[in-house]
Amino acid sequence: MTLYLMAGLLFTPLAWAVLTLLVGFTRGRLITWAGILVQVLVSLTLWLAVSRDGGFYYGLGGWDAPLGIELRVDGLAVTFVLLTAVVASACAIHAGVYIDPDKPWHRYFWPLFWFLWSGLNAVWLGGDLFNLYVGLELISLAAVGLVALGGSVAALRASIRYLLAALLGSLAYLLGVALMYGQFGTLSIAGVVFWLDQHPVPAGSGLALALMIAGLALKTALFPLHRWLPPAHGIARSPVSALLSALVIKASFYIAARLWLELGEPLGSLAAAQLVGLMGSAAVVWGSWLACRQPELKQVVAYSSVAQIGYLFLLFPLTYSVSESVALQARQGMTLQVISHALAKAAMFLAAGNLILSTGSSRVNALTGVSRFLPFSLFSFGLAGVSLMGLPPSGGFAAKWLLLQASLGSAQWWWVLVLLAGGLLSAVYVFRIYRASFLDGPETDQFYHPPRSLELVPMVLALMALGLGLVADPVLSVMALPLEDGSR
Amino acid sequence: MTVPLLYALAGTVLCGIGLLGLLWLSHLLRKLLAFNILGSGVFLVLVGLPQHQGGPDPVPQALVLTGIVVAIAATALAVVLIRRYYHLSGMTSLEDEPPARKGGRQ
Amino acid sequence: MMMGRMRTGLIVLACLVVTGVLASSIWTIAGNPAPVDLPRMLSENLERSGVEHPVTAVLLNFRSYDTLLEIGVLVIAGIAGISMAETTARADPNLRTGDTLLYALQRWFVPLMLVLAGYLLWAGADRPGGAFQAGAVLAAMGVLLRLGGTPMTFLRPGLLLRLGLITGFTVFLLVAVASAIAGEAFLAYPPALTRPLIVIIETTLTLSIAMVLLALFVSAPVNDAEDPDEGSPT
Amino acid sequence: MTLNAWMPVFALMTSLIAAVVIFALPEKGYRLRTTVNLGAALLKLGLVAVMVWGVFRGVDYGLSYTMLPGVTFMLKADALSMMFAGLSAVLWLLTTIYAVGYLENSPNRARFFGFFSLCVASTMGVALAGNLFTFFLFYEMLTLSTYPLVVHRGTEKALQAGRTYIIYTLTGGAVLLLGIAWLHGVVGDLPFRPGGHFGDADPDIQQSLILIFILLVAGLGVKAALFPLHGWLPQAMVAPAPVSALLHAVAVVKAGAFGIVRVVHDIYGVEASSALGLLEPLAWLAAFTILYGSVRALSQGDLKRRLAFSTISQVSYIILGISLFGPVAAAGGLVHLLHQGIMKITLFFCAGNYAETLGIHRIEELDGAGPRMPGTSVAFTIGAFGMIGVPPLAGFITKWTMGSGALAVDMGWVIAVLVASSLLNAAYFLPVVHRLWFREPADRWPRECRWGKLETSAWLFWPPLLTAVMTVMVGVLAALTFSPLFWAELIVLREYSP
Amino acid sequence: MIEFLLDGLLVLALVATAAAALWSADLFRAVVMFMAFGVFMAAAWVRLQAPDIALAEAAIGAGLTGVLLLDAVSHFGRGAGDKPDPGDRE
Repeated sequence: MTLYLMAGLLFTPLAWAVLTLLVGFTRGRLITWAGILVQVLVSLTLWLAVSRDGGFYYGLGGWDAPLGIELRVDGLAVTFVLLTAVVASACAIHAGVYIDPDKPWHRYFWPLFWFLWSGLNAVWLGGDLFNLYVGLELISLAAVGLVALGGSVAALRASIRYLLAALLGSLAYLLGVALMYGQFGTLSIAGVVFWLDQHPVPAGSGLALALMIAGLALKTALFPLHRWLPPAHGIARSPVSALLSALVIKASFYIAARLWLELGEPLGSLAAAQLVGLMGSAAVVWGSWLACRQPELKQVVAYSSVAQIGYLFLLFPLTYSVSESVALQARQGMTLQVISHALAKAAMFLAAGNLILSTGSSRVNALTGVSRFLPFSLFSFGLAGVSLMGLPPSGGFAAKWLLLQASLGSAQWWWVLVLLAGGLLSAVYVFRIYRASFLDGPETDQFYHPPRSLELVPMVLALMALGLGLVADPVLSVMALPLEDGSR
Repeated sequence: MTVPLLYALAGTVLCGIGLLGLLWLSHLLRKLLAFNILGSGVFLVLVGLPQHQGGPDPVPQALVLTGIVVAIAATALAVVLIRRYYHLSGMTSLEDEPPARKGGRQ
Repeated sequence: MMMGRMRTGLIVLACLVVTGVLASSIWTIAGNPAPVDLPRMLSENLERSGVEHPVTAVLLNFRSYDTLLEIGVLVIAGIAGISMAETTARADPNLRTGDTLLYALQRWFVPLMLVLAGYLLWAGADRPGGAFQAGAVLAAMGVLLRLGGTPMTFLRPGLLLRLGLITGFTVFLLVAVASAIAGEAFLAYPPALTRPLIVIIETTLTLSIAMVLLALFVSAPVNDAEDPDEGSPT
Repeated sequence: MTLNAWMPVFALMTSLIAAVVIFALPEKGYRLRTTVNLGAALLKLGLVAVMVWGVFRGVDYGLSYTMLPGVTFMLKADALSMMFAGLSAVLWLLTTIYAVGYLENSPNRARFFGFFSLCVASTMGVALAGNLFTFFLFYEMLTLSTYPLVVHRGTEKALQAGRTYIIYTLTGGAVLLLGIAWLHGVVGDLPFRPGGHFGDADPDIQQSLILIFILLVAGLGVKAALFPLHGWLPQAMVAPAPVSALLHAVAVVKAGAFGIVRVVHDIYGVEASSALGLLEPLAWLAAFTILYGSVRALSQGDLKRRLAFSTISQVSYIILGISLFGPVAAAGGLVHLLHQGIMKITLFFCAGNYAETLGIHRIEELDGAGPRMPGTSVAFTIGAFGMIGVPPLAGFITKWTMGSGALAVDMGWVIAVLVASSLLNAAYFLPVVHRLWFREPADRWPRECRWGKLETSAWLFWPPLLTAVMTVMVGVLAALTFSPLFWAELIVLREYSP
Repeated sequence: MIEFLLDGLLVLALVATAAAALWSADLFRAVVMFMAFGVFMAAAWVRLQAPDIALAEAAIGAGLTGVLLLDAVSHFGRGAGDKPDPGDRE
C-alpha cells in the first residue's frame, strides 16, 4: 500500500510536468486540476497512514542506504508533504484564474509549477545529503524560471540575482556534503547519526555542518543574506510569490533544521547556535522595519517574509544543550511557525494580488476606500495578518507561545524580547495596510471586482492559518511520531 | 600527502578564487565564470578527499557527473537570462537601478 | 571610493580565511579514516546492477533517483530558456558568417563528433562514457552547425521541441513507475531487464540532453513583448 | 458532553454567528440585518439568564480541551463570569437598538455591525474564560475587533485615535502574554478558582510570582485605564456614540478590570496576594487614578471627553474595592462593575442623543437642552446623580458598601478618597445638569421635529431611559435576591470562604 | 616524485587559468582562459582516475560552456563593461 503511495507521490508531479508541457495554458489548467486531485489524495492518505502506524524508511530502486538513496518518511515529513499539497493546490487554483492565458509564455507556467512541487516533495522526504542537493537545485531553477516568466527587465534582474544567490548557496551546501562524505564515507544522514552515536566526534567535521547551514541560510534569505528575496518575491506574479514565500524558502530551512536537530549536538557549538539565533533576531527586527517603509504592497509582504524567517532560526539556540522538554517545545514551535507562515503568507500574497488587480496599482496608499467596496480580499489579508502578528488563536500565536515557553524554560530571556518586539513590529506594518484601507475614499466604487474564485482561495488559506492554533495539539502529535525502526 | 589530497587542496584554492570572483566582480558573465570555477573546486574536493585513502571511488565520481550536468544546466539558463537582460536594458551588471522600477530593495 | 576599497579588502580577507579554514579541516579529515567503505559494498553489488562499469551502475541503478531529478533540472532549464525564446530573432547576419574556419570545422568535425557520441553512448555500459558525455558531444556538434548558419527549424519553440526536450525524461519516468506498479520500489528495475532498460534510458537521455543544451544555446535573445510586472509602480 | 457543558459555547456562538451572517449580508439588507442583530441579542440574553439561574443553583457549566501541549482551552461559568456576561448581554441588546437608530443611513453599516457583534462575542469569551490562556485569547480578539469600530468614521482623526488605541492595547497585550507565559512556565496551567492557587506558594518562587503579578496588572491595566496607561481612552472618543458607550461602559475597560479581578481573586487569591504585599500598592494606584481622573475631568470642555475621564476614575473603584483586603469592600468593588456600566452607558447614550439631535458636542452648548429634550435630560441627570453617589441610586450603594468595607479593615484613608472623588464628581457633573435645566436655550437648534411626539428617534429615545430606570432600580432594590449587590456578595462569599 | 612535480604543475596551471579567466581585462580572453581551465580540469580528472568525469569535463566544461559563453560575448560586444570592478554581494 505505502509502496504505491510513495510511487504516486514521487511520480505524479513529474508526470504532470511532462503532460502540461505538451499542451497550452488552458488545457494545462484542466490537466492540473486532475493532478491536484491525485496529489492531494495521495498526500492525505500517506499522512493518515503514517499517523496511524508510524513512519518508515523507503529505499529507492530497491537499494538501501548507504548504497542507494533512502527516503525518510516520518511524521514531520508527511505533514509538510500535506502542507505543500494544500498550499500548492491553492496557488494553482488561484493562478489558473489569475494568469492571463493569452500570453504565449504562460504555457510554461504549469510544467515549472509541477517540477517545483516534485522538488519540494523530494526535499521533505530526502534522507540523503546529495539527493537533497539535487532536490534543492530542482526547486531553485524552477523558482527562478517562474520568477523570470514573462521576462520584463525587472523580472530578469530579480531572477538573475535570485539565481546567483541560489547557486552560491547550493555550492556551499555541496562543499559541506563533500566534507561529510570525506569524513564519514556515507551520504545518508541516518548513517552519519548512527555512527556518531557509537564513536567520538572526529576532529574538523564541524566545518561541514557550518558550510551546509550557511549555504542553506543563504537560500532561506536569513539576514544579512536576504537581499535577493524582496525583489524576486515582489516582482513575480502573485501566485508565484505565494509559492516562493510559503514553500520554497521553507525547503532550504527544513534541511538546515533537520541537519541541526540531528547533527547539531555533536558537531555544532554554543557560539554557533547563539550566532544563528542572533541573525534570526536581526532578521525579525530589520525585516519588519523595512516592511514598514515599503511604498509597494507586495514589497511589504516580501519583507515581512524576511522578518518571519527570523523566528524560524530561533530554533538553533533553543535546541542546543537544553533540556529535552525545552528542545521539544522549540521543535514544535518551529513546525507550527513554518506551517502557519506558509498558510498565512500564501493567503496574504494571493489577497495582495487581488487587491492589486482591483486597485490597478501596486502601491499601499492606493488602497484608500478598499475596505468599503471590496472588503472580502481585504478581510483575507487581515486574517492572514493576524497570524503573522502572532495574535490568538492563530497558528502564529501557538508557535510564538511555544517558542516563548522554550526560551523561558531555558532561561534565554533575550529571545523573549525578540519574540514580543517582533510581534509588535509586525503589527505596525500590518496595521499600516488596514489604516490605508480604512481611510475614507471616494463615494463611488471605481474598483475592478475580481471573480469570486480568486477571492475565495486566500480566504480559505487565511482561515486555516487562523484556526491552526485551535487544533495545534493533534497536528503536533502527528509530527512527533518517531520512525518505526530507529536510526540506521 | 597523496595525489588526490593534493587535488583536494587545489580544489579549496579554486573555491577561494571562485568565491572571490563571485563576490567581487560585477559583470554578470564574469560572475558566471566564477560560479563555474567554484563548482570545479567543490567537485575536486568531493572526489579528491575520499580517494585520499583507498583508491578510486565511483560514488563521488558519479555525484560529480550529476553535479556537472546540474552546473551546465544552470549556466546555460543563466546565459539566456543575462543575454535577454542585456538585450532589454543594455546593462551587464546588477549594480545600478534600472529606470524600470524604483524602490523595492533597500 | 574609500568605502569601496575597504569592502574589497574585506571580501579578499574573507575569501582567504574561508580557503584557509577549508584547507586545514580537509587536512585534518584526511587524517582520520572513513568509517564506511562504500566502494567495497559497491563492488560486491556490482553484478546485481546489470552493468559492468561502476560509475554507470551508480548513476543509473544505485542512485538513479538522483539522475532522474537531475534530468528534471536540465528540462527545467530548457523550459525556462525557451519560455524566453523567440528563435526568429536569430536571423541576425553576423552569426550566419561565411567564416571558412567554421566551414572547415563543420566538414571535419560534425561526422567525427557523431561517431564519437555514438561510441561514448555504447561504451557507457562497461567502459568510461555514457549518456551525458554523448549528449554533450552531440550538443556541441549542433552548436557548430548552428554557428555555421544551419537553421535547425526543429529548435523553434513548438510541440516538436518540447517533445524532444522531455522524451528521455519521460522514458526514464515510465520505467521508474512501471517497476513501482509491478510492486517493487519506485525505480527498481526487474533484474532480468536491467541491462536493456538502462541502454534504452541512456539512448533517449542522450538525445534529450543534446536537445536541451542546444535549445538553451539557441534561445538566447528575445521577444520584446513583456508583462507589466506587479512589483513595479504603475 | 452534556448540554450544560456546551452552554457557554452557545452563548459565545450566538454573537459569533451573528457576526459572520452580518458580514455575509449585503450593505442594503437593512431590515434583515437588524432582525439578526436583535434576535441574536435576545437569544443571548435568554441563554445568559438560564446560566445565571444555573450558577446560582450550583450547576457547573464548563468544557475544556487541550489546545497546545500542556495548555487547555477552557470555558467555564462561575458567579463572577456571570456578572460580567449578564452585564454585557443586557447592554448589548440596548446598545444594538441604540446603534441601529444612531447609524441610520450612514455608510459601512454591515462592517460596523459585524465587528460590533464580534466585539461582543469576545467580551463573552472574556467573561466565560476558564483560565488565563483562554482569557488572553479573547482579550486580544477584543482588541482586534474594536479597532475597526474606533476608526469607523475613516477620518484622519479617527485613524489617529485608532493608532494610539492599537499601540497601547497591543503593547499591553504583549506584556500580558509575557506574564501569562512566564506564569505558565513556573506553575503550569492554572484554572480560575475562587481562593486562588497560591495560598501556600513555596517561598523560592515568590520573587517571580511578584514580578509576574506586576506584568499581569500592567498588561491588564492598559485596558482598565489605570493611571499611567490611560492615554488611549479619551482619544478613542472620536468613535461613534454607541461604540464609545460600549467601549467605556462594557467591553474594553471592563475587560481590563475584570481581568485584574480574576488575577487577584482566582489565580493568586486574596490571602496570597496580600501576603505577597501586592494589594496595598495596587490600592494606592487605584486611589490615585480615581482622583486623577476626576480632576482631569473637571477641565474638559467636550462632553464625551469629560465622560471619558470620569470613566478612568470610576473603573478604578472596582480595582480599589478588590484590592482592599476584605469581603465587604470587595463586594463594593465588584458591584461597581455593574453599576458603573449601567450609569456610564446612560450618560453616553444621552451624549449621543444631544450630538445626533441637536448637534451638541461641547458642554457650554448644552444650555437649556433640558426642556427641549426632557426624556434624555432626565436620564442624563439620573446618571449623573448616580455617579456622584446620591442615595438611593446605584453609585451610592457602591460607595456606601466600599466605605463600610474600608472601615471594616480599618483603612480610613479610603473614606477620604471616596469623599473627595464624590465631591469632584459633583463638581464636574452638577454644572452640566445646571446648564441643562436652568439656562436659557440658544436658538440655533433645528426647530422642526421629525419624530412626531418624541424628542428624537424612538431607537435613540428608549435605551437611555431604560438604563436610567435600571440605575434607580439597582439602587432601590439592592437588598433583593439577584440584585447586583446580592450577586457580588455571593461571589465574595465563594472567594473568601472557598 | 616526478608525477608529483607534474601534478604540482597541473595544479598551478589550474589556479593560473582560473585567475586569468576572472581577471583578464578582455571578456573574450577571459572566456578562452576558462576553456583552457576546462581542459586542465579534464587532465586533473584523468590524474584522479576518473575518466568519465574527464570526458564529461572535456565535452561540457571545455567545449559546450565555452561555446555558450563565447557566443554570449559576441552578443555583448566584447567591450561591454568588462573591466573587473567591485561588484555587489549576493
